[in-house]
Amino acid sequence: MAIFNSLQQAISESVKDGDTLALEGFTHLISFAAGHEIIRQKKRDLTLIRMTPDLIYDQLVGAGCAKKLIFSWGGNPGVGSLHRVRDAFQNNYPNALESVEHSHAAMANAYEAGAAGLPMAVFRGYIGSELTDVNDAISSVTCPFTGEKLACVPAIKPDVGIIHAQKADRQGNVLIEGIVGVQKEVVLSSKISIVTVEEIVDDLNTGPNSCVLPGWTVDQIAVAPKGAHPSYAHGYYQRDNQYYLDWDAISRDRERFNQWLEDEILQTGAN
Amino acid sequence: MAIFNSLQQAISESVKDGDTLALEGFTHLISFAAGHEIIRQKKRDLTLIRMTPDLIYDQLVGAGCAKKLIFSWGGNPGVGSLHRVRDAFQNNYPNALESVEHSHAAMANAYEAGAAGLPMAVFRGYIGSELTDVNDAISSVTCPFTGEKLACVPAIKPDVGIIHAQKADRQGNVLIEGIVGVQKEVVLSSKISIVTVEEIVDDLNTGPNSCVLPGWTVDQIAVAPKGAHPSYAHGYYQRDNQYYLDWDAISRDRERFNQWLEDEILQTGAN
Amino acid sequence: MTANYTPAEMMTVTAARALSNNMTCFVGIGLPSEAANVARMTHAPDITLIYESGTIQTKPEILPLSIGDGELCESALTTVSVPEMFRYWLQGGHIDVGFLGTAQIDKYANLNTTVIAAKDDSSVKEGKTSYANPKVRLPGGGGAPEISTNAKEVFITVKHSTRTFVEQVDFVTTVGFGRDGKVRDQHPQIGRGPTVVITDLCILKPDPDSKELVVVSLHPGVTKEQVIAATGWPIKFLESVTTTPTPNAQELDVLRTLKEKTARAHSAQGAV
Amino acid sequence: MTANYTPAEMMTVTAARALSNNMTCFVGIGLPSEAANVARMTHAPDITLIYESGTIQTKPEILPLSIGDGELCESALTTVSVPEMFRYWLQGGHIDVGFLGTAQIDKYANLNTTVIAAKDDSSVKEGKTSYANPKVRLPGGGGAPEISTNAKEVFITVKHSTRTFVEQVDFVTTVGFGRDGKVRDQHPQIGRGPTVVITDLCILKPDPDSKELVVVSLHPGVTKEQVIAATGWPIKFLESVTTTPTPNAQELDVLRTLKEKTARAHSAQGAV
Repeated sequence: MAIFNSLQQAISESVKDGDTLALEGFTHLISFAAGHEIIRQKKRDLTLIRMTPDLIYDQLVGAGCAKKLIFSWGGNPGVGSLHRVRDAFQNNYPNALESVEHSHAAMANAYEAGAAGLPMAVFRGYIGSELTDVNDAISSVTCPFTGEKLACVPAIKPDVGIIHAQKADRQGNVLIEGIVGVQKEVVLSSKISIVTVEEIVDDLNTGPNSCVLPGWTVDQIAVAPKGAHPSYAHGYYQRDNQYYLDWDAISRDRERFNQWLEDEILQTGAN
Repeated sequence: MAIFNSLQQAISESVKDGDTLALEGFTHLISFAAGHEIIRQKKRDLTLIRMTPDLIYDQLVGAGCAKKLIFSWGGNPGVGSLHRVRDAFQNNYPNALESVEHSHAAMANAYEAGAAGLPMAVFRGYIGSELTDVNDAISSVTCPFTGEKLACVPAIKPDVGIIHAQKADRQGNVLIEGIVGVQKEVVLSSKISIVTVEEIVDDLNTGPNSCVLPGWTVDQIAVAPKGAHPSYAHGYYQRDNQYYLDWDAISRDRERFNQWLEDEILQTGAN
Repeated sequence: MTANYTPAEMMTVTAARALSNNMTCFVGIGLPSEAANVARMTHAPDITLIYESGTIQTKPEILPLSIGDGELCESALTTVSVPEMFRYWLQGGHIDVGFLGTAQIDKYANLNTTVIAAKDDSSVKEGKTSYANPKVRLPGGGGAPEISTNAKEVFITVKHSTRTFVEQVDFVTTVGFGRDGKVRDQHPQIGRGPTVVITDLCILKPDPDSKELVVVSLHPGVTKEQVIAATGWPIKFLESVTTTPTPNAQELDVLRTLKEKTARAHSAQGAV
Repeated sequence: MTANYTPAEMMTVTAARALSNNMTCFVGIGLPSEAANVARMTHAPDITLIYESGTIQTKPEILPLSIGDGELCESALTTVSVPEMFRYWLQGGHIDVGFLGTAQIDKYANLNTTVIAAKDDSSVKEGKTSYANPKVRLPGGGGAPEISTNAKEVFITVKHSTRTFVEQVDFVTTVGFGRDGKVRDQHPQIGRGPTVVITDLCILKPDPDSKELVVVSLHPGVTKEQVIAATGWPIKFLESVTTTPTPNAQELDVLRTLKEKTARAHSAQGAV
């Protein structure tokens, strides 16, 4: 059953050095506030899973939290590269970073399989792609009825799954609305789940088939207004494009990045 | 792209003798009007797929439309047996009826796999169940990562999939609300799909993540008010329990059934 | 102080008491649904009830006739598709208790809801299935085969008679512990299986080693002889067999009110 | 009568014209998204645009910066989860055209969005991949590897230069016809693959037999020599090579208005 906690408490009680973490949000509802708190608490040796490692993972990698990245598209959307991630890959700065690279279809299916309690995901994928040459986790199974060889990847089952959502009610039931990505799957497949929300409400006030996570599927709920900034929250606020543009220059330069880290993260408190 | 048609036209243009049909609706939104029109048009040798063959398939089987039944729970919910189905199984009346019997999990996964364009569904199922002794379609695959043996059944891909829904807009986009069952999967996995609806509206007027089928996934739309009667349509009408109770006596007796068929179906017109 | 109650009421209330407030329960239709809702309306107001139609955290005011009644959806926190229900919620490991009824149960708690064999069917005696030419064709497995393996544990409630309690079920639709009691040992990924069976006469639990069902508690006024007479195999009793506590007035009131409201609602709907 | 237009505008409008009104198009971000929305705003008002973020039948007024902009969801008929998008909608066979951009493309229309190899990397010359120590690390495959096989056909739009048009891509992220042009022959379940490539210089299509990309149409004013100079392999031209029709005034107006509105909206959001 969900515990309501401060973001600081939620992270410190749930995330351990060496854990496998998934912070999701497919361009929408990205858990920036939670990511920043992980940086602030100096978590180390994390394996970070995310379909689209964008600024949030660039920041976590740059701050030295990660030892490994599992991903399918890495970039600053509409802007360019992830300079901190690249610096880690190419120059081991601030530390070496392993990577496991997939396609979106593979990761979406792997999250789905994790939520479905299966050990692996089966899909029609990777045909002709050389990603199979550089990722040992890609295997295959053969359909016993048709003989077709299908791609197969391990299910994703993070130690801790973190998402941001619009709102929770007082029983800890969570509503996610708009682009829902793989958020439901992350919560259902993770050993421990943390949900940050814009607000707590009396009534989710939603339709019968909306994307709702019951309170007993969530371990920790923390209120984090604007917790997805600079990404956006459907119905609450828009994306802060200037932040994404500015990030390019900040992240290109180790000193500027470290100054940003000090000023904007380490010297600030959690929500 | 969806064609708006009369139910009579929709069935006559889409359903051929010998086809494999799925009429779905998991206790809710059962396509009775469409089933009755199939009886009226004297379609024959159909393979009928349905998780819960209840009154609608009892009627189709009793009327001689079916040669085979693929199912996972057959009964008159809260009342008892399907007497017409039993008469076909045991006494070949009005004709012999083959059967393929699954569990709900198997069929739900098989519909999901059909919608997902896969040849088979993989799930953790049938462990210790003797259904595997009597159903040749149940196979297994082994997870290449864990060695776990998982159940595997062929994907369901009907020739014609038929569902009933609350409403469509003038572009043929369909809203299903409440207990949505496997209706989306049926439409997406079928070669031809027919949707009957309570009404056509200007605007579906629904949330961003509701269960909506775009018009281009549907082949035929027919307006059939109370088209799910005696089952129910969330937001429109409740289940007619008396009909289910009365069915027991009607269906127990061949003559009473044939009289019912004549009076209530053959001598009545389509909507 | 003991209220007056029927054996059926004793069964339902005892089954209700097996559930606790913090559980997530996947509810079968009929007796399990009755018991689960009595639990929710008495000692377990926050219990999470899930039905295979996709309704999650449902709080019906009347008992559903079918697994997918409108009442279940209208009173639910949310309703998901049936594939999602079986994949994410059941197979995904979110169900504490699968609560099942059955037509036949055997000493290893295997359940049969498929076919009742003709008496002279020798295949049954060989521990095989009789499927093609049954005496009675039952509705089939529905959700039970995977509820029984993918829920963390399984509760069963069924009326006690030699017709239902047989040494070997005619067909294993849904595995308890298998025909030899050992099936779960080979499948570490699945749940513990049946942990309690509640009848109108007694409570049974599987022996920790052999997995054979043994009587652990007799309902008040029920004798061992009655249970022996109603069971199709030489039934064992726990040495320290207890007496099941009687229903209290609140439980009986809730159960009776629920059944009255249900009957009224269903006949009203029928009259439309 | 010819309007004034840039090569980039010529490319976008030509790419837009490749789409028709009754298509279902899975849209990649950037150039494909620009072209697809110009198509929707001109000759193909009913085209169904789908983005991998789960937005179905979306009609944005401004161009999305990312695959999951709010505008896409707000203007969509419905939005599904990302697993459902890849399973039911793409793999399920509901996509007529996958519309992709790329960083590198080779003569068999294989696409590379993973790594650019260092010049002295001999593994590339052996037709192998250089992955561990790239000159440039690109964003990765995203949705493209399965869009390319699960859509019924694939359109590609990319600027023409020797940097992008290489004889062999440094890494096959997304298969066109494979390193030997024959990969699709062995996979009857997948789509036809790339059927057209639209650049700022010309239109290319795969030869029906060899699958090698050949120029079928030159944009007005573009010479064969220009294309040869911008292509990293000895490019072939169809004997009957045509001249691409010029953009009309409406198309240019729509494209320019769309880009202006987009720039205004994005800088306004940035200023919040």
